This record gives sequence, structure tokens and C-alpha cells, in this order.
Amino acid sequence: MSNEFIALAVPFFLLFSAIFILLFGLSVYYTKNRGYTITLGTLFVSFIVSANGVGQKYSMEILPDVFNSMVVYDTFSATFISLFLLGGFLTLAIAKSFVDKTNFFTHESFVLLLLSLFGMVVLTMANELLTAFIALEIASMSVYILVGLNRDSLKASEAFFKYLLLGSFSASFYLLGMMLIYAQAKSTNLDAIAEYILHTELHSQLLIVAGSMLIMITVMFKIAAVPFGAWVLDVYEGASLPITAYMAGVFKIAIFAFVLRLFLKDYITFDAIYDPLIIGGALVTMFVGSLLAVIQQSVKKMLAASSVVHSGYLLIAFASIGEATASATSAIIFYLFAYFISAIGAFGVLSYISKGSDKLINYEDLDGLAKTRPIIAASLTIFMLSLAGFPSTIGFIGKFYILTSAIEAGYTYLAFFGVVSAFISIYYYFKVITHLYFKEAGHVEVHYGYKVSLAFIVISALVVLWGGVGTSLLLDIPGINELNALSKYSVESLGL
Amino acid sequence: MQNEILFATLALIAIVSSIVMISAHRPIDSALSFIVTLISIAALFALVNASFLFVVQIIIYAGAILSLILFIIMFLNIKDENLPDEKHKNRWLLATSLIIAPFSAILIDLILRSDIAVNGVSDAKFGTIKDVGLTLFSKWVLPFELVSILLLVALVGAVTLSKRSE
Amino acid sequence: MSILSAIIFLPILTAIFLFFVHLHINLVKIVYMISTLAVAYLAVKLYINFDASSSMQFIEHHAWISQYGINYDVGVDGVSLGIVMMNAILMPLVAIALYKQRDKRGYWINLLFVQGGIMGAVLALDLMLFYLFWELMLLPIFFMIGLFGYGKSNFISMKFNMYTIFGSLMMLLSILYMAVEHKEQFGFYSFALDELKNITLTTTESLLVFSGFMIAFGIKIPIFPFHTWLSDTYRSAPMGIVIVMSALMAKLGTYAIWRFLFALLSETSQELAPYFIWLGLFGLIYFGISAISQTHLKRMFALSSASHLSLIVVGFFIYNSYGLIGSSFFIVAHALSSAAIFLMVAMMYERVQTYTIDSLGGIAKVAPLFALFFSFFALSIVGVPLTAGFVAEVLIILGAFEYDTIIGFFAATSLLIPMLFMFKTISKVLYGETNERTQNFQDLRVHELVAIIPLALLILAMGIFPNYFIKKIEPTAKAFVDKKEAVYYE
Amino acid sequence: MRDNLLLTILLLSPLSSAALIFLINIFQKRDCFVVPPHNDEMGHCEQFVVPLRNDEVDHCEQSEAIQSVGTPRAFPRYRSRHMWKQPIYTFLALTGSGISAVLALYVGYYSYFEKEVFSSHLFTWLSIGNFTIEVALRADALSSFMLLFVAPVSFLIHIYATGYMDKDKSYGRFFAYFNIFVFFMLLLVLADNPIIMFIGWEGVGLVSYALIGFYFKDIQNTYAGNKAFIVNRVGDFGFLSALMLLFLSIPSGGFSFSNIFLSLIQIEPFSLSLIAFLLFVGAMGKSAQIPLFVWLPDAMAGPTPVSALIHAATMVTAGVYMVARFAPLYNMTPNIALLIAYVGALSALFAALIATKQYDIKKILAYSTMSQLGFMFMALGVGAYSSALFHMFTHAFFKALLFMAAGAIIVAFHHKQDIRELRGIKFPKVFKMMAIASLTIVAIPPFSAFFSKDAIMGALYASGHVEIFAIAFVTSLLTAFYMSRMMFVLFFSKSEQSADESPKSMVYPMLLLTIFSIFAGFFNIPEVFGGAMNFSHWLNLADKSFIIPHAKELVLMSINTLFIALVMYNTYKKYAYTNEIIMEENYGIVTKKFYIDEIYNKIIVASLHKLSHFFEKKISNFLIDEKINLTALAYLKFGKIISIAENGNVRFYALYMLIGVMSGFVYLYWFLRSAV
Amino acid sequence: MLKAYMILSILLFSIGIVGLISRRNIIVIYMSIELLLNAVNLSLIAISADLADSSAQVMSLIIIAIAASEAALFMSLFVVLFRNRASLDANLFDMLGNSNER
Repeated sequence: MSNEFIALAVPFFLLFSAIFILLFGLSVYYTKNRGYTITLGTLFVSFIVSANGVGQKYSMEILPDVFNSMVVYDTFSATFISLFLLGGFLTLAIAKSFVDKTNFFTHESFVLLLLSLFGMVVLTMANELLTAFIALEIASMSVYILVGLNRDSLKASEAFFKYLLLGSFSASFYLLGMMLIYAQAKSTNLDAIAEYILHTELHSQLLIVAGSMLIMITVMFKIAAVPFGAWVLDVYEGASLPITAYMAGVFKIAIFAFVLRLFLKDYITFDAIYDPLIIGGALVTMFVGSLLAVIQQSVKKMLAASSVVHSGYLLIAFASIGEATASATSAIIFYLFAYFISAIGAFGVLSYISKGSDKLINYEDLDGLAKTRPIIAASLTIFMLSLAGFPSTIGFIGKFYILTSAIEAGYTYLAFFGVVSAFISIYYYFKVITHLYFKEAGHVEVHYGYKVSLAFIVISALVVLWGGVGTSLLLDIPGINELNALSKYSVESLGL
Repeated sequence: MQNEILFATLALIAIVSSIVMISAHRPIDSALSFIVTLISIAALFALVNASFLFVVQIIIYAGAILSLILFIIMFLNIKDENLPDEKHKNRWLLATSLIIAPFSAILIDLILRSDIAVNGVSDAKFGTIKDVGLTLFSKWVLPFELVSILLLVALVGAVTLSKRSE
Repeated sequence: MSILSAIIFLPILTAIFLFFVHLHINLVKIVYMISTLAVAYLAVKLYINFDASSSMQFIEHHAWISQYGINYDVGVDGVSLGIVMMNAILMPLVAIALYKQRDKRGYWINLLFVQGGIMGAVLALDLMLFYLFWELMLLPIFFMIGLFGYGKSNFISMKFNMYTIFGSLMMLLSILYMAVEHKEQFGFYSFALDELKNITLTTTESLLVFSGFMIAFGIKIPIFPFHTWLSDTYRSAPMGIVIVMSALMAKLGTYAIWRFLFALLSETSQELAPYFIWLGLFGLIYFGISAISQTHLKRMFALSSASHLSLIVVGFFIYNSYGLIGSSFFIVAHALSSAAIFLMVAMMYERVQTYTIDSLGGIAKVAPLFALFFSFFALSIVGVPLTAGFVAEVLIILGAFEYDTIIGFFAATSLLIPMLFMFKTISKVLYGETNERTQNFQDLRVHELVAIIPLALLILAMGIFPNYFIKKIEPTAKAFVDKKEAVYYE
Repeated sequence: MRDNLLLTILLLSPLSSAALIFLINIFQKRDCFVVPPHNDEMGHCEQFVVPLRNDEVDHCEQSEAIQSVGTPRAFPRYRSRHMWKQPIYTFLALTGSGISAVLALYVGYYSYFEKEVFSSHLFTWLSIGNFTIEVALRADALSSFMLLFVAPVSFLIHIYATGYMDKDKSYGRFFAYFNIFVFFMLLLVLADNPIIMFIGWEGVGLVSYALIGFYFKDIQNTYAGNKAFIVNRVGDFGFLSALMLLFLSIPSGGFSFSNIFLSLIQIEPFSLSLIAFLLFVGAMGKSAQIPLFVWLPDAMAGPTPVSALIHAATMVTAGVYMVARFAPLYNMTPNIALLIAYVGALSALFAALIATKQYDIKKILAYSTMSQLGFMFMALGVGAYSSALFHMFTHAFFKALLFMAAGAIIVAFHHKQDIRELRGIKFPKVFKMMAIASLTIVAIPPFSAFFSKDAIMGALYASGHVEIFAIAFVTSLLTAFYMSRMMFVLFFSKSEQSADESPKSMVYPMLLLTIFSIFAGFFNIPEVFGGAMNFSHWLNLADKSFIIPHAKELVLMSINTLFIALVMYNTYKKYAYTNEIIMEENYGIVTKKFYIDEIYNKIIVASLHKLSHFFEKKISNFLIDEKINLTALAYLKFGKIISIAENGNVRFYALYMLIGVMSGFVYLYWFLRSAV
Repeated sequence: MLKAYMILSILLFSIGIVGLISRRNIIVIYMSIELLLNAVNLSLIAISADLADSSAQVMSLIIIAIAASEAALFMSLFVVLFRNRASLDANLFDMLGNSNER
């Protein structure tokens, strides 16, 4: 399969599939199960297709004549596309009972899911600010709607309202920034901007600096960095669990994919300017996030708050990009993968045991789960350990890379604070484990959901473990080394 | 010179009407003053020869979106007692303005200090519908297509959200 | 797979097997026994094959995360051999002694995990591998306290967990810092102990790195002032874990000081040694005196352990061959006696359902065998001649005197301090009138004897013929001291 | 080879018999279910109950009242079924100590007459680098001399104990301990290097602990044991520290005594003094000298044979032995030696003073022991080592005899120990022997102690330390006073109590010891009486030679004896056939033993407890743990404050964003201002 | 001229932000957002005039389209919110906040 084919096939397949479901949903042959199967199939096929592009190093512009070099397809985008296609697939696969049991999850929801993935795919490939913005808007608007899907729920509509309002607000910053950059650099193409920066002095880059920062604010908003991420708790709470998982696991990765490209291409020149800001942001994000996570009563909100903390860790790596480019970037990618699989798993377990109901999973709801459902409890434990960065899980390796890159960049104190925040995070993650194992069950044994969903949860848990200890020495399965090589290739494909 | 005066007038109108928009108590008043803002912005478009955009601004914004807003206001039949009771509105406005002031001041300062070229080229051909259309379909095909998908999303979303649950 | 890997992974794999395959509880115990006995067999084989004339042996090397220079490096030398042996020997004995009391699968699975984790941490020669096992062994302890603990076990397991993880994270930071420094100085990442030795650090850096390590080890041991998790945890933890903690885990902390800190930051360690010697001596006295007023048996023995561990720390930090050999010997000796005494306490709890010292009494009358062994192990903790503890204490005190006379005197107080609480405890527990709790106290049963007698014999053997055991440690110590002097005089 | 075998057997025979006794003792509970041929479970146990004679029942129950061990209360009716084992225990115990006694005599014989030195190397205890500690035994003159009374006296007391402990429930345990004690004592004496000596040293302390707390049903007894061991350990602390210092000062070549003495000159004077002092601290603990004497009176809680053997004849003399052993060292450190003399003098006087006001028969003897040990230390301090050792030799006999006699009285008179209650007992055989022993201790010629004490007095006088001599003189008068007081109160009083005679097993050893008390002095007759000082020559210690004119010595002796006689006469007048003892005031600083125990309790024990509470509550809990918990709580609180900002109002969220934007821009502006 | 346009657009943008944050009426908030977009458009048109390149005009055209799609969502939002709460007060929607939880 040629790379160009993959590059075109994946988004088009998603798009067509979305339109097909949109139309098919109106016909009498439509049942929810069929829609579900088609979506799942689409995601699976497109994942398989895009995974073909992973592993070798290349970079190409797609139809440069037609698209005017606005999208590129390289290992970087291939990796990320595969990642969140997998994420979408896993989310949906685990959320089977949710899809079945809720009546608001109609065929339009599948459409929106696919379209949001389409937006993310384009976002990852975008090499131009406006294209990226539109792609981002496609993705986020779909997600806004997915959040507000449950019209009858006050919480959902409120979450939708907040997310939409603040999202639009932050988007306008993006546009303002883009305008400023365009005013100065006369182009919105990332390569062209980089070229411009390379050949001019700082005094003729003032607006680019300001504009870049405005764009960064949008990004900070999307990744829920403090103080831009105040929405995250409310929206995660209001959204249904699978959607929350989708936002935390998949959407965030897409944003990071774009940010990383932006950073490596343009921002890296302004490293000295932005580093203090990013560092400050990282510190505030980590600590406020952990403060919020510590006090939460419900696991879902705790995970939401902890996703803020994880954004903080990622910001540490972003701060280190200037000084330790290679290790920091691959650290980010690896960490994203680690966080993605753990968060999907954790939210997936929650959605699995909430059986599609709208309730927040409180700590007490997990009491004694280890006795009634040991496998689920063990999986959730593994996810928690991974999120906490406990060794022998993938989360540890991710944290390891990030801290290493921070030290390598000379930000040892940042690594120290990262470690401290990781230490605090032990508390709230282990609290889950405490409730799983040490408390007596208050409720009788229930049958939770589909075996298939369970299987995917277990597989994710195994991946988490394997990502922490995996080595091709023992079994001929790609382990940490290979994952590492993967992130390295994808960074190199950006052509730095 | 004439342009400058015109610009100053229009700018003043835009600013004043937007201030009225954000400070009016009733949404209807806001919407109406917002129309004034939009039209003055459209006029500012025209001032730099962007004739096509002038038209689009008038039609889409002043025409479509604003009437949609008005329609919604009417449709929802918002009465005065449904309006939020904004006791501290002015304080909020003042406080927010104070916070925003450094932001805009810094941006304005940066703009003033920046060396963006002042070409001041105004070609008659430029800004016409043909010119814009050519650029759109030669250089900006992808965003254009993507926007259509965005609109599709918005459409699906609006339908999904607004329909009553059965 | 070589013998060391087998020792590390056999328990872990068995534990995983037991977790997934639901066997009847008796079968679980049998599998546990088979596994631990196999490990014990391997360990004995290791001991026999261990060449007493050289230090690091049975080295095994596999690439793991090659990009960051993280490898699977394991090896054993005279000092780690002792802990390996203890771990291998104690685990089956614990099971023999306690098998009637514990009917939960999780108990045995977690014990196996702990065994594997400790083995891994002891044998690891790569810092990342060490860190992995160091953390890994924490988890089963956490679970055991929470699942099978007494009192506010939730809170305490969490507290213990937080405490120790805080230390480990600081250590992680230090490890990473060293690895990055290695990259900057040599061009590639490395986590191997041998390679990290070569980096040069400024004084401030090495101080910070040192403190990172030291916090981790200090908490695990614990040394003053990181000890506040100790008494609660011991009080609340189930006995299997108490034994593991006092006999193995804490020793691991002191061992790690020697293995990693002294190897990596030799000069800094030597510069800071006086402070840590004084801290250790302070801990020795502090914990000893704190133990006097304890009314809870487990807490008292916990503090007593802490007191002795401080002495071990002193022994390592005085940095001469007497101290080193003494401490390594003490690690083993104290592991034996504290494990034994905690086993006895567990047996006692099973019979009287209390740990309060004041509510006991007169056991010697109704259970002479129990009293005999209990006082024997207590005496071996106190360091009475002909027990292993005596040899170790003498060696450490000797080393301390060689280091400095005043420090020697303070180290020698270890002869006095444990007496202050131990003898009162023996009196109150074993002697005096029986009460309604103790009057039907059943004497030791056969399986308990089977568990305890080997420990007693080992303690005696090590006390009477210490030379046979010390021969295995000596080359390591000698190599170490020679190297230290080479560094010192450079 | 011969030496090896000889010394090993000498050393190990008590240990092995102890081990055998232990093994039999341990499994005694089970034999009820193992041995019997019957199937009937209840019946078979009764088969093994040895029928008791009527007169024995009394005794048995009596000892049951005091002691306990063995079978649980649930089976009281089978309690005497183990009596059949007592002969086995007796046999084993006597064989064990008997073999060593015989061998000790053999060794002593050859050492004395043939000047042979026995040495044996068993195995290497420790070997680090080029320094090794061997487990080696060596019987030179000093060790043989020690053996000569340690082993036989032990044997005699063993025999005595078979009578004393007859029908005791813990008979086996007692003899096991006893034999272990003999083993450790022999190890102490025979050790060729101080480390091994230290093992024996600690070992005897340990067994002493076990034996003091022998009747552990009364927890106070075990506390007395604890006290003994802890105070001893304070001494051991000094001893071990000294050994360590010594060890480090000796250049390589082994740590045997001979090697140590060869290298002494290389040690600098200060550390030599320190070592000497610390060694003496060890001796203080073991030999109950000021200030480490407090355990000895309490140690009388043990059975009387224990007091006789351990706390009179052997263990407490270990300190004297040790100082004598290190004589070359002390000769090089005269200051410390003088200190020893002063401590000895003080202890002697102090103990004698206290003894004058004691009423417990065993306590009187205990203080007297302490006082006599003080005499020995005085002699050691001035350098008259062989005199000290000679006094130790005689002391072993007469003090053991005194204790045994006291034990016989205690057993016969229903465990009364107060001399006021025992007033006027009628116990003729024991009285005779006890009287001889008392005369010996007050140094009436020609009993053995006359010679030994006289040698000490002479040495003290000759050494020129008049104050020490004066103290010694006063003490010897006090000795005369309290001993005769005890004797007169016990036996010379109107109210008459009588009891059965003691069993033969108790009487014969006493008889033997009486003979020794009388005649032991002839081994070392001073030159004044034409003696040849055989012992001194044999021991060949680094004695300082004191030349004192014979005439002067004779005058001294006679004055001394005269005064003693006077004191005894006065005492007779005061106490014999009077009620003086009843009317004595039971308070006063002397009666309360100078409040030493109370002071120790207040200062050391109580403050340790306070300190412990302080550490635990104030430092560990409050200062550290509370603060850590508070930090965690503060974090939670802070989280709640933060959560106020997270109030759910979307406009606030937008405001936060705006603040973020604004601060970012302020930073940016500041940066660009400075950069451009 | 360009700078004047841009300054005007910054001012309008600021006014929009002020309105967005300080008003409680959701419709006004929405109009403020539209004002933000318009402010950006204004600058883009000026840039396009300055550069004589209609790309910027295309951008603003696209931004108008984006605004339209946002408008659609906001309209449906109004409907949903008003249906549920019968009010358009932004302050009323705070049931998800943390302060409610404890």
C-alpha cells in the first residue's frame, strides 16, 4: 500500500462511513447494533490501514498541487492516527453496553464519532494553521455535541453549554493569533512560518511571538492546563462515561499531535521565550490538578482532575523540547501512548461497571469489587498503577522518559516537582485500589456487561503491563524498545 | 484623508455600538446594536475594497445570523422576568475591562512596534468576487472542503440536539 | 535461564499462576511450599557453588531497554548472598508456621510476590532494574496490610505506601540524574552500576543525589527521623508481612546503602559518613529507649528492629572491613532472630488473641517449649554470646572502635539498650501468674517446631562457628575496603 | 592431644549433661502419651504416678506453692509422674560436674607439682584479614588455680542441690542451668583469649539471670534476674569496650593473653589506662562493687544453692580473676590500680555497714560477699594479686558453706529467712559447721581466712596506703560484728524452734567444705609462720613485693585478732539471749541501704521511662508524625480552597482563562521589552 | 491604515471578551463571541488589502462559515437550555461545580 493511498484512504473512509451511517440511519433496515458494528468495523479497518504506515520513516505532502501543501503525511501523523483510531475503537468496543442501553445514542452519534475522528486525522496531518483550525473545530464540535448528547440530562446539557462556550472563546484566541502571525509572516503554512522565523530577527517577529502565544492558549485550553482547564472537571462529569474516556484518551492525543508538530516546526525557535511560561504552566497545572484530584469524591472526577496533572507532566516535556529535543519529543509520544491506553482502560472500566447509566462512579461504588469481579478489579488496579507511574507498567516508562528528558534539558527542579506531584497522585490512585480490595462490598454481585468489552479491558491491561516490562528478548512481541523506536521514527519524520 | 475620517467615524460607531451591545440589559437591544456594529464592520471592509466580503458580511451576518438570533429571541419568547437579574453587571464590566486592559494595551503596543509592511496597495481588481473565488479554489480548496464538513457536523449536531426525544 | 533469574522469577511466576488459576486453598499452600522450597533449594545450591574467594559472581546480562542503556543485570556477592539465603529460607518456614492461620489465597500469592521482589532487588546490578523490584515488592506489602491487617489497616497501608513511595521517587530522581550525567559525560545513557561509578559530579550534585538515595533507603530501614510509619505499620500488618519487613525489607535498605550509595558516591558517602554514623547511633538509642514504654508486642519488636537496623547502618558507614562484615553478618543474624521472634508472636496471637504485653503472663508455666524458644530468640536479639547476634554486634562495635573511640562507646551501648525492654517483656509475657487468657495456652505444635527449630539451629551455628559464614563475605569486604582505600588515598 | 581431650572433656561434660537434661526435660509433657503400654488414656497416666510417702507430700506441695513449670494446671493430678526422672537428672548432673571436678583436680595437680601448662586449640572462631580469634583453651597456673576450687565446689554444691531441690517440679531445669553455668564458668577460666573469656563471662551472667528468676511464678524474682543481668551488662559494656580497644591496639599475631601482654608496652599510656579502667568496669559489674553492686542482694531471690555457687563462690569472683589475669596491664597503670583499691575499700566498708542492719539471712551473706570481694579488690589494687586470689580461694569454701548452711536452715524452717523469726533455732549439725565458717570469715586463727585476710592486711599496710588499710581494718571489725550478730541471734536465744536434720546429700558437702574452710589456709602459710607461700610461687603473678618486718606483721595480726575478739564479745553481750534484735530500729539510712536502690530507680529507671514516653509521644508522634499528617491534611484543605474557584460558573472559568492570558502577555511584554 | 485596522480589531476583540465574561445572558454572550470573530475578520481584510492578496479574504470567508456553524450549535444550545431550565442565565448553570459537591 502506498503511503499516499493510506493518507487519503483513512480520512475518506471515515468520512464516507459517517455519511453512509447518516443516510442508513434513516432507512428501516437500521438498527443500533448494525450502526455500532459498522462504526466499529470502520474504525478497525481504518486502524489496520493506517497502522501500515507506522514503522518506517517517511514524510510527504498529500496532493500538493490540489491542497497547496496544507496537509502532510509522515510517520508522525501515521503513528498518531493509528493511536487514536485504536483509541476510538477501544472506547467504542468497551462501551457496548452504554451504546445498547441509552436511547440518546442514535445513529447521529456514530456519525459524530466518525466525523470527530476524521477531524482529528486531518488535524494530525495539517501543516497549515487554518486547516488545522477547521479540523480542530470539526473534532471539537463533534465532541461538544457528543457531550451534550443526552438532551434530557441537565448535567449533560450544562456540560455541553460550558464546553461549547469556552471552546468557542478559546477558538477565537486561535484565530486572533493566526491573524497576527499571518500579518507578520504573510503565510499560515507552518513551513513558511518556520522559514520566515529563520531568516528574520526578533524585532520583526513580535507579532509571531504574540500570535503563537495566543494559539498556545487554545491548545492549553484543549489539554486542560491550568488556568485554562477549569472546564475539564465539569465537562467530564457531565458527559457520559464513554465520551469522557474518548475525550481524555483520544481527543487529547490528537491535540498533542498537532501541538507537537507546531512546536517542533515553529515554536522551537522561541524556546527561550516560552520556556518560563510552559514551566510555570506545568507547575501550576500539576499542582492544582493534583489538589483537585485529591479532594474528589467520585472516581470519574478524580480521573478528570488527574488528566490535568498528566497534561502538566506533558508540559514538562514540552519545556524540555528546546534543550533535549530528541528525548523530549519521543518522551511525549511515548507518554501519550502510555496515558492513552491507561486512561482509556480506566474510564473504560468505569463505563463498563456503570452499565451505561448516568451516575458518577464514586469510590464507594467500587467497594469490594475485587471479590465479586476480580478480573475487572485487577485491570482497574493495573490502570491506576500505570497512571500513578508505578514501575512495571507503561505509565512508569512514560514518566521515566519525561523525567529523563527534563533532567537532560537541565530542568532538574522541574523533574523534582514532577516527582512530587507523582507522589501526591499516589494517594488518589491508590485510594481506588484501597476501595477495590480492602472494603467490603455493599452490593450484591451483578452481571455488568458484555464479555467482548471485558476482553478489551483485559487486553488493554495486558498492554499496559507489557509496555512496562516488555522486551523482545522473551517473546517475539514488540516491547518497550520497539515502542521507543516508533516514537523516535515519528519524530524524525518531521524532518528536523 | 477622506478615508481616514471615514475610518475614524466607522470605528467609533463600531466601538460604541459594541459597547452598547455588551451593556444593554435586554437581548433585543443587544442584538440591534450588534447589527450596527456588524454593518459598520462591513463598511470598514468596503473601505479597503473588499467588496465581496462586504456583501457576505451584510448578507450572512447582518442578514442571516442576526435574524436567526432575533428569531430565537422571539421564538423562545423570553420575557423580562426570564432575563437574568444582573445586579453587579457594571462592576463586572469594569473589573473585566481592567483585566483586559493590559492585554489589549500590550497587543496594540506590539502592533505599533511591529514592522509589518505598510504597502497600502489597493488594486481595483482586488477584492472582487472573481479574485476571491480564484484564490479560494486554487489555494484554499482543502479548508473550503473541510468547512463543508464542519457545517455538516453543525447540521447533524443541531438536528440531534434540537429534536425532542421520543 | 540461569540460577539467579530462576530465583527471582520462580516465585513471581508461581504467584501469577496462583492468581489466575483458582485452586483450592490447600492446593495453593502446597504450590506455595513447592515453589519456596524450590527457591530454597536453588539458594542453597547457590551458596554451595558460591566461590568464597571472589566477590561478584553468577553475573547475568540481557539487554532490556537498549535505547536508554537499561539492562537486565543480576549478580551476587558475599553481602547479597546473605539476604538471598535469608529470603529463601524464611519463606517456607513462615508458611510452615502460619499455614493453619491463613486461609486466603491472596496471602500466599502476595508472599510469593514479595519474595520475588526482594530477590530481584537484592540481585539487581542495574539501577533501573533495582528500582523496579524495589517498588514492586511494595505492592504486595500494601495489599497484605490492607487485606489482612488489623486496626485501621486502610489508613496504615496507605500511609506506609505513601511514605515509602516518597522515598523511592526521590531515589528515582537521583538515578535519572546520574544516568543523564552519564550521557553527558560519556555520550550514552547507562544505568549499570559499574558504569555509573565513573561519572564525576560536583559537590552539590553529589550531595543532592546522595540525599535522594538516602531518603529512599532511610525510609525503608527506617532511620531517624523517617520512622513514624514503622510502629503503626508493624502493629497493623499481618505477621507474614511483618516478618518480611523486619527480616528482609529493612535489611534491603541497609544493603542498598552499601551496594549503591557506597559504590556510586564513594567520596560523598565517606564525607557524610560521620553524620550518618551519629544519626545511626542516635537511632540506636532513640528507638531502643522508645521501645521501653511500648505496651504492644509488635510495636515493641518493631522499634527494637529499628534500633538494630540503625546499628547496621552504623556498621556500613564506618567503612571498614569489620563494620562491613559485621553489618552483613548482622543482616542475616537479625533476619533470623527477628523473623523467629515475630513468628513466635504470631503463634502467641493465634492462641491468646492479643498483643498487649500487660495482658499476658505465666506462659512459661503452661508452655515451657514456647517459653524456651521465645526467650532464646529474644536473647539472640539482645546479642547474648553463642548466638549470631553477638558475633555481629562484636564485629560492628570493633569496627566502630577502629573508626573512633567515642563512636565505639556509643555503638557498644547496643549491648545495653535492647536489654532494657527485652527483659522486661520476657518477664511480663512468659513469667508471673497465668491469667484467664494464658492459662490454656497450648504449647508449640509439631509444625511450629519444624518452622522454628531450623532458625534456632542456624542462629546457634552462626554464633558458635561464625567463621564458616564470614568466609563467604570476606572477599567482598576486602575488595570493597581495598577499593575504598585506593579512592581515599588518591 | 592429651591436653586437647582433657580440656575439652573438662569443658564439655557439664554442657553435654545439661543438654541431655534439657532434652529429657523438654519432652516430659509428651511422654504421658508416648511411653505407656496401655490403651486406656486416663488410666495409663495414673499408672505412672509415683506413690508419695506422706511426709513427702508436704514438701512437694510446698515447693509447688513457690515454683511452677512443666505440666499445665489442667492436669494437676499427674504432676508427680515425672518423679521417676529425678534420678536420671541427678545422675546426669553429678556425672557432668563430677567429671570436670575430677579433671580439674588432675589439672591442678599437674600444674602445681609438675608446673605443666595445658593448652588446646579447638577451632577458629573468627578470622578477618590477618587477624584471627581462636577458640583455644589454656590451663596455666592461674587457670588451674581457679579450676581447683571452681570445679570441686561446683560439684559439691551440685550434690547439696540434689538434696535441696529434691522433689522440686523443676528439678531437671535447675540442673540443666546449673551445668550450663559450670560450662560457662570453665570457659571463662580456661579461655586463652579475652573474647572467648568474654563469652564465658556473659554466659555465667546469663545463667545467673535464669537462676535468679528460677521461681518465675513470682514476677518479682524475674525482675531481680533482669536487674542482675542488666547491671552485669553495664559492666560487660565496659569489658567489651576495653577488649575492642585492646584488640585494635595489638599488632597482628593473635589475640591470646600471652601475645597481648607482650604487646602492652606498645600501647600509649592514655589508652592503656582507659583499657584498664574499662576492664575494671567489667569486674565491677561481675563482682558487685560500687556502683554496680545493686544486683547482688536482689539476686538472693534464686534458690539457695544458686546463691552459694554463683553469688558467692564462683561467678562473683570472676572479676577478681579477670583483674588478676590482666595483672601485667594493671602493673603498668598504677593510677587505675589505686582506683581499684579505693573502690574495693569503699565497697567493703559500705557492704559491711549495710550488713550490720540486715535481717534477711541471705541478704547478710550477700553483703558480706560483697564486702569480702572488696577486700580482694583492695589487694588487687595495691598489687598483691596472689593474696587476693588466695582470699578468693578460701572465700569460696567458707562462703559456700555459709550459704549452704543458710539454705539448710531455710529449708528446714519453712522458708523463713528473717533472722528475727528464726531466733533461737536448734539445728546442731548445721550450727557447728556454720560456726566454723563464721569464725573463718571473721579471720580467727587458725582458720583459713585468717591467713588469707592477714596477707591482704599486711600487703595493704606495706603498700603505704594507710587510709585503705584503716578502712580494711574497720571493715574486718564490722565483719566480725555482723557475722557474730547473725550467729548469736540465730542460735543463742531463748525461744526454741527445732526441725528435722537436713538430708545427707546436703550435709556431706557441707562437711567437706567445713574441712576445707579450716585447712585451706595451710596452702599458703605466710613466711612469718615458716610457710613457703606455695601458692604465690606457683601462680607466679606479677606481684609487687611488700617487705614487712616479721615482728611488725605479728603485732598487726595480734592487734587485729584482739580487736575482733573484743567486737565478738560485745556482740555476744548485746545479742545473745536478748531481745535486742527485735527492738532495733527498723529504719535509718543504713537499714535502708543508703537508699541506693531508690536513687537508682529515681535517676535511671524512672528517667528512662520518662525519656521513652517523651521520645514516643512528643518526638515521634507529635513532632514528626503529627506534622506529616498535618501536611497531608493541609494539602487536602488547600484542595478544598482551590475547589472554591472551581465553582461551576462558566463565566468564572472564562475569567481564569483571561487572567491566564493576561499574565502570559505581561510576561511576554516584559520579555520582549528586555530582549528587543 | 493596517495598524489602525488591527488596533480597532484588538479593541473590538477586547470588548467582546469583556462582554463574554461579564454578562450573564447567554444570548449576549453568544453575540460577544461573534464579535470576537468579526474583530479577527476585520484585521484579516485589512491585511489582505495591505498585501493585495485575497488569501486573507478567503480566510475571513471561511471564518464566517465557521461562525455560521457555531451559530447553529449555539441556537440549538439555546433551545436545549431554555427547554430544560426556562432561563438563559449563565449563572444558573453551576450544578457541575465543585462547590456543590461538598
